[in-house]
Amino acid sequence: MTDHMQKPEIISAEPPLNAAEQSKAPKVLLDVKDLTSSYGRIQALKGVSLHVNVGEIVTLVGGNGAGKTTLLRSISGVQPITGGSITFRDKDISALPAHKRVPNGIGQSPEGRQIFGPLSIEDNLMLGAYTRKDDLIDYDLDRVYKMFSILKERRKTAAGGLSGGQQQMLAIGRALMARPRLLLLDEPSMGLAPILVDQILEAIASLKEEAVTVFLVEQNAFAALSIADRGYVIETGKITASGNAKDLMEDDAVREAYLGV
Amino acid sequence: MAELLQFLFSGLTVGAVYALVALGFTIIYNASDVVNFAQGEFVMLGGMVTVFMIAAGLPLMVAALCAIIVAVIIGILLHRLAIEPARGASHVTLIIITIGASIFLRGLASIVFDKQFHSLPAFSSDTPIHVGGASILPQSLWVMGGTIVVFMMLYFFFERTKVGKAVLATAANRLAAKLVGINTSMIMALAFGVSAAIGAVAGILVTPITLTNYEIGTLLALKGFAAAMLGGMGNPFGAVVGGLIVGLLEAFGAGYISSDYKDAVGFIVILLVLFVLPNGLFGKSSVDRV
Amino acid sequence: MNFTADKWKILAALTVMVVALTFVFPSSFYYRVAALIWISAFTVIGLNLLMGYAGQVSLGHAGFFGIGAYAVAIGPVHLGIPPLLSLIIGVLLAGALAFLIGRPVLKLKGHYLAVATLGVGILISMVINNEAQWTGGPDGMNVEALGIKSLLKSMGWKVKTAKLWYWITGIVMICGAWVALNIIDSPTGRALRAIHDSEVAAKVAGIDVPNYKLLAFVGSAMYASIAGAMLAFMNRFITPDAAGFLHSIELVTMVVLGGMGSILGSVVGAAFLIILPQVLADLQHYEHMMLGLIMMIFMIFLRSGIVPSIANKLKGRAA
Amino acid sequence: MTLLQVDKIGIEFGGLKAVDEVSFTVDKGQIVSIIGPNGAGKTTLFNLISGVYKPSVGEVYLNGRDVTGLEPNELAKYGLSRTFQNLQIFFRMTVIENVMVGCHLREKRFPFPHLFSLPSVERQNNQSRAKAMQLLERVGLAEKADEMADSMSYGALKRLEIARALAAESEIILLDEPAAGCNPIETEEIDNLIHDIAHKDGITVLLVEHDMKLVMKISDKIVVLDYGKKLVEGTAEQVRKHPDVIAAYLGDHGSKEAARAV
Amino acid sequence: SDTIKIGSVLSVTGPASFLGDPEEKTLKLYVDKINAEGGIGGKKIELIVYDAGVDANKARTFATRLVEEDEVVAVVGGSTTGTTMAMIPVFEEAEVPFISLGGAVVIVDPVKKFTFKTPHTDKMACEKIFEDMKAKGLTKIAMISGTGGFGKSMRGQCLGVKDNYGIEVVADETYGPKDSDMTPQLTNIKGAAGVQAVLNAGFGQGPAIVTRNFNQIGITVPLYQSHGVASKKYIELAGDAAEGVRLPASALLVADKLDDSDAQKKVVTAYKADYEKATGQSVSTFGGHAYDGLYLLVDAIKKAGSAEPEAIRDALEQTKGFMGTAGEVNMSATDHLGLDLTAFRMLEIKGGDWTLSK
Ligand SMILES: Nc1ncnc2c1ncn2[C@@H]1O[C@H](COP(=O)(O)OP(=O)(O)OP(=O)(O)O)[C@@H](O)[C@H]1O
Ligand SMILES: Nc1ncnc2c1ncn2[C@@H]1O[C@H](COP(=O)(O)OP(=O)(O)OP(=O)(O)O)[C@@H](O)[C@H]1O
Ligand SMILES: [Mg+2]
Ligand SMILES: [Mg+2]
Repeated sequence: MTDHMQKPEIISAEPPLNAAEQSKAPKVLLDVKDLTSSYGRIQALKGVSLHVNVGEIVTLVGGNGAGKTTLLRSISGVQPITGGSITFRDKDISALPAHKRVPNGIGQSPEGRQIFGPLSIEDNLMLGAYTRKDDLIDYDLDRVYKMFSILKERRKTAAGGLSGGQQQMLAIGRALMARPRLLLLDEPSMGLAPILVDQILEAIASLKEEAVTVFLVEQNAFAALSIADRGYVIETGKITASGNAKDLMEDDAVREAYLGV
Repeated sequence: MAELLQFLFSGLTVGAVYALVALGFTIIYNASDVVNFAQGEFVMLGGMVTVFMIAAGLPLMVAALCAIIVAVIIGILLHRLAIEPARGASHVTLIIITIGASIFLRGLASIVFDKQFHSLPAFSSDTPIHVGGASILPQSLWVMGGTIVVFMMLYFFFERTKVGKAVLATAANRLAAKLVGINTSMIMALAFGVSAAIGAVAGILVTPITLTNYEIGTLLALKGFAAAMLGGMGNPFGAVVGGLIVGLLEAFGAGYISSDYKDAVGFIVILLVLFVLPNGLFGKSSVDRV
Repeated sequence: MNFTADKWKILAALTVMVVALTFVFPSSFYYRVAALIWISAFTVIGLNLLMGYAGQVSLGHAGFFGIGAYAVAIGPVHLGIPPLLSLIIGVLLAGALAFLIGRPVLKLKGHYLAVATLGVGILISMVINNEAQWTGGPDGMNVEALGIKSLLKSMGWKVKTAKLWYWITGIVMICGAWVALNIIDSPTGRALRAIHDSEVAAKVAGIDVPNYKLLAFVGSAMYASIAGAMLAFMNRFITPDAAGFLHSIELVTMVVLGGMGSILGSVVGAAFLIILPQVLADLQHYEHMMLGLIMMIFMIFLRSGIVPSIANKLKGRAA
Repeated sequence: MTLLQVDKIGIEFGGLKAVDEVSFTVDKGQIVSIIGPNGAGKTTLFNLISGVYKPSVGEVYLNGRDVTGLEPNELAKYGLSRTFQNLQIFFRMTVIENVMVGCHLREKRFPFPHLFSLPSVERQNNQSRAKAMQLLERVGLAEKADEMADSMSYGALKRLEIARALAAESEIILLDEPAAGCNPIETEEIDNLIHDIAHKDGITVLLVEHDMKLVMKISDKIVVLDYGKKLVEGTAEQVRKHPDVIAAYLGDHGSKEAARAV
Repeated sequence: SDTIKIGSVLSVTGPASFLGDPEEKTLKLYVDKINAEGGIGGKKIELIVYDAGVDANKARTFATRLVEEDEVVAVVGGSTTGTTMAMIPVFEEAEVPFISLGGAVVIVDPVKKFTFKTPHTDKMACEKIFEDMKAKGLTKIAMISGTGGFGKSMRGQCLGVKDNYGIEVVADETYGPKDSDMTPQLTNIKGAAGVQAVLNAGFGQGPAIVTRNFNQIGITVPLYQSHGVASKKYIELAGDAAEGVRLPASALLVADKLDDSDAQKKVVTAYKADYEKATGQSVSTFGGHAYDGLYLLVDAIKKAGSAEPEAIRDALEQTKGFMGTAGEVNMSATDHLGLDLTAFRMLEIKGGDWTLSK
């Protein structure tokens, strides 16, 4: 699988970064300010601020219940926010309904996979490209199939029958089918065999040189940080540390709490 | 022999009626897993509006068109004003809302129209076609034709179109549907609109045979629902087969067993089938892994 | 969730209501309407064990209601069985029938279960409609008195029929609520509620899922049949629509309106659908429109049922 | 002595041999891990052993008793319990009630007293509640005991399932990816928990997990599946060095992880 | 009080709404009329109508409400036998005169002190039809009846009296109140040996569909409908198929065709005109029954010179020579209906209209 990951392929809807954009970089793609969100009376996000620059890979680490999923859901617009703002490509999208954020370029592979069980695997992937009109869809389908050959073998069968890990692959593939500018990944390696964890992380890393920006939630914090440019640490709904990925990996507190080494 | 043939014709006629009504259930169901108890009222509206438009002097086809439009508008309103506001409510809640809607629409019809029975002129001719000692009304053929057309359109919609898939996706996983950019509430509105249209078409086609009044919907919906479940909910082909089977069972039940218990025959068979095939004749068994 | 505390609160509330109302009711018409509410509430409490706890819908419970009602009608008239004995026989019949069909029917899920129970209910009402020589057919039949009134009279105690049945149905309803409330916080109750959420997990926990579903089904059928008998005795006359499909729908609507799994909700839901038509009756032709409208509005704004929704709102305020 | 014996068990789904004549045994008190690529058949194997699916071939023996194709609740009686890869939580219940359901088989189940909440029921509830509370403390959810289960995060729910499975006081417990969605630290905790389950409570553990560090560290035996077939069976040492296993499953990341374990 | 409160519980909606609907319209129409003309002895009538559908239990509740809350002095209506039977005990206990519009004979047989009724009984309809058949020498007949209250009751009555007329029923089929195709049943009738005539007991849309199917599968023997077919609507719905159908009905349907000597002519033509003008719908005998009920009551109150329930009841029982749409009513302590067979006319449908068959 690694072989075909080598040759760079355009998967962002935007033209490859040209000099002009390079010079403008780092341009802020996503900017979250004092975001708060709650479930009934439980406040899950207590004023989260962070930003993601164009072309970056940013990783978010945090323990169970810290609010990672809630944050990602808020960015995609499927989780109501109670305060703060979300700015994407210099537009405030806080009030934009979820389905309008996708064509804007926000794609997500959600926690717990959330595949369309009764539909065939191929339908699942094609629905990933639901908002797209361009003619590269088949091409992208093909490359997702290349990335996860099992999905191709089973493409006519109902996705609900897939194994946990296979469903995880499908969820990631479906997110890629949207050709997002910003790809939100909620624990993409969950339930994947070790050998695939490498490949997924490689794949994510390689998205970088294809101008896809990635915001990554990963329990496999060590591996995640090692491919990331920057990282944030979230604890009970607040950002408690942030910085250059390398530095975070050095930071004792972080190693102590999340890397376990 | 002639008897058997006559029973067959009767069964097919009634069955086609049920099938047409059953088809109306599939779209809303496929978009939301909700059984729309107001479906019968769409059928009623199709018939009643046409009747009164004709009374107002419009030609049949124009009147029919108006009826379909009226039904669609009401369908979409029903979604906008009653289903959409209850977004995120459980299925039972939504189902009760549709029950409320059906009571409301019946009441409305009894005021806007009247409580009497009405008929429509047969589309082509009234003179029965005789075959082998049995006879069938041309209108029955219209109903069967309509059933086939609606079926093929639905089949194409779900199997071949992107929006069709989006409808299925919305029912399968609302959250994921939003995450891939599907405007789920648009999809639901569409589902209600189309269901209403199908219902209205059914109403228009069957009225010359079944006659119509403001309350006709309840029973048709009941039979249509049973038929849809027999065939496998959400599956247009199942809806058609289910409808025809129920119709035939009633006809042969009345002919050979007892006209008192002909409806019983239908339900007994439905029960027996479900005991063997818990998802109906053609329903997909849902694979949810644990 | 502190069930025992809730339990006594609810039972107290119901008892106070039943007693207090008698002080404000001006005429036996009110007693009759209230009695009808208690009867429906009792049915709905039973149905809630099945729908609200175990999560199994039934669109056929009016059928069991009808069995109870016609048992006490047919027993004395055609078979010379004393009313009270007929009642017991009727309840056992309903239970037995539920037991027999329950196993295969409850294997079904969701809407398929709905249509199967619907079919069962319709078959029952069809028999009642057609076997006129026993049931009087669609025009219904008279029911012999239970005899309590005359008993009291002989004890020199005259009561109006409406009042008498107000008390009987009220007390029976409270007992029904008590039992239902007992179940919810017992191993049985947890088993039923577990089935509602995940059958496979329930099985793995050692719960015999088919048996517990059957238990709830039979239990709720018996509730319904007792209620049917009470209605027949109170009206001294019964028609098949008591067993009809529309009545089944009405019962399910009461469950959901009041609140799935909420016993207090069962009473509220019943009261809602029985009082409303009386209130709207003055609107004449707009009655049904309004009924439908109000149902929709309540479901939209109190979507988890009247009682649970309001309870949540209050909790929300409390915190 | 062997507690669980799986003998040439298999099942197909539309021609696809999800599990293909797999055999192995688990001794009392052991921790045995099943690993293998995604779709290798691990969860299906669990489903076969725990009665969720009926095997088309082969037998399962528990304590020497043939339990092939029994319903899960039957198996529960014979002392088998499990957790699920795809969470199966009772969302309409509180956290502690979820665990109390796990106590079902240890409770007095005859419904009659429940109808009239005879004193015995009260006692019963208190017992179960107390037991459930202990278990919640063990998995670190004690303070969430009275919250509704649907308000828990994914990782918390994973641990809730373990507590519920433990409540059955079964002889053997099947854990399907208990550490999924846990960060290394949380995985440590799970690691210790499983260790205690096996070595303190003496409950036999059958484990499916992709976290090699965890697996290699605590497994007495490892069975590797691939395409529904048993690829290798052996100790952590043997397995992690096995070229086929590395090629099919571990990759270098996995190997590294595995190496860190020992 | 300065008004006379009259109550009514009707099946305005539901499967029997084609009874309750015209009944309600009629009551409202004439109460307004009477009040406009100054009411009864200066007192205005206050009409209270409740809709119970066909739900007997609901009807009983409304009956209680009329007695307890509205304290009416008399009640007209109860559209169906079922709702009527459920209400009778309430009114008997409260001693409020009750004029039912239900069809079956059980309502007034045995006679109950406070219960009266205006429509011909289904028994009478059977007798009228069998008379006609006998006269035409038709002895072997087939019956097809609705399974609704009306059809089932009438079927029972007809089977009860058939022997008095030497009628033999060689085929006996039924259909559901809402069925939309009766060809199977009719096919069986067609197949039955020696059928000389077919009798359809039922009301609502059923008879119209029976008539259509009857003609569709080409049965040639005479078709008799019951008095349940009681308005032009039937002819409209059944279309050409209705040609030649015979049925017993009140003079109302043929008001304009009665010869002027006919004692009923005046009342029926007047009512027909009023009703059709007010509602724009073709007149039905059901509405007529309500008319009769209301005016029986009004007469009784006038005669009694008091609006006391007891007095009204006694006056009602005294009713003699009252000319209503259903015929001349002569009540007695033993007869709370007061109609005889002469009130029934045998009609035949010719040229899409009713005609008196001689
Ligand atoms: N549906 C819900 N209702 C109420 N509270 C919720 C709900 N979902 C999550 N929470 C709470 O919000 C907080 C954040 O949950 P979230 O799922 O975002 O955590 P997370 O960082 O994704 O955890 P994990 O790593 O386990 O996935 C937790 O305390 C959780 O209990
Ligand atoms: N109910 C089912 N319907 C169809 N296919 C199924 C079903 N259950 C399992 N399969 C197939 O059997 C194979 C094994 O699935 P299983 O879930 O056991 O894999 P696994 O080893 O648990 O994988 P993972 O590590 O991703 O959880 C997969 O290819 C899956 O698609
Ligand atoms: Mg999460
Ligand atoms: Mg698995």
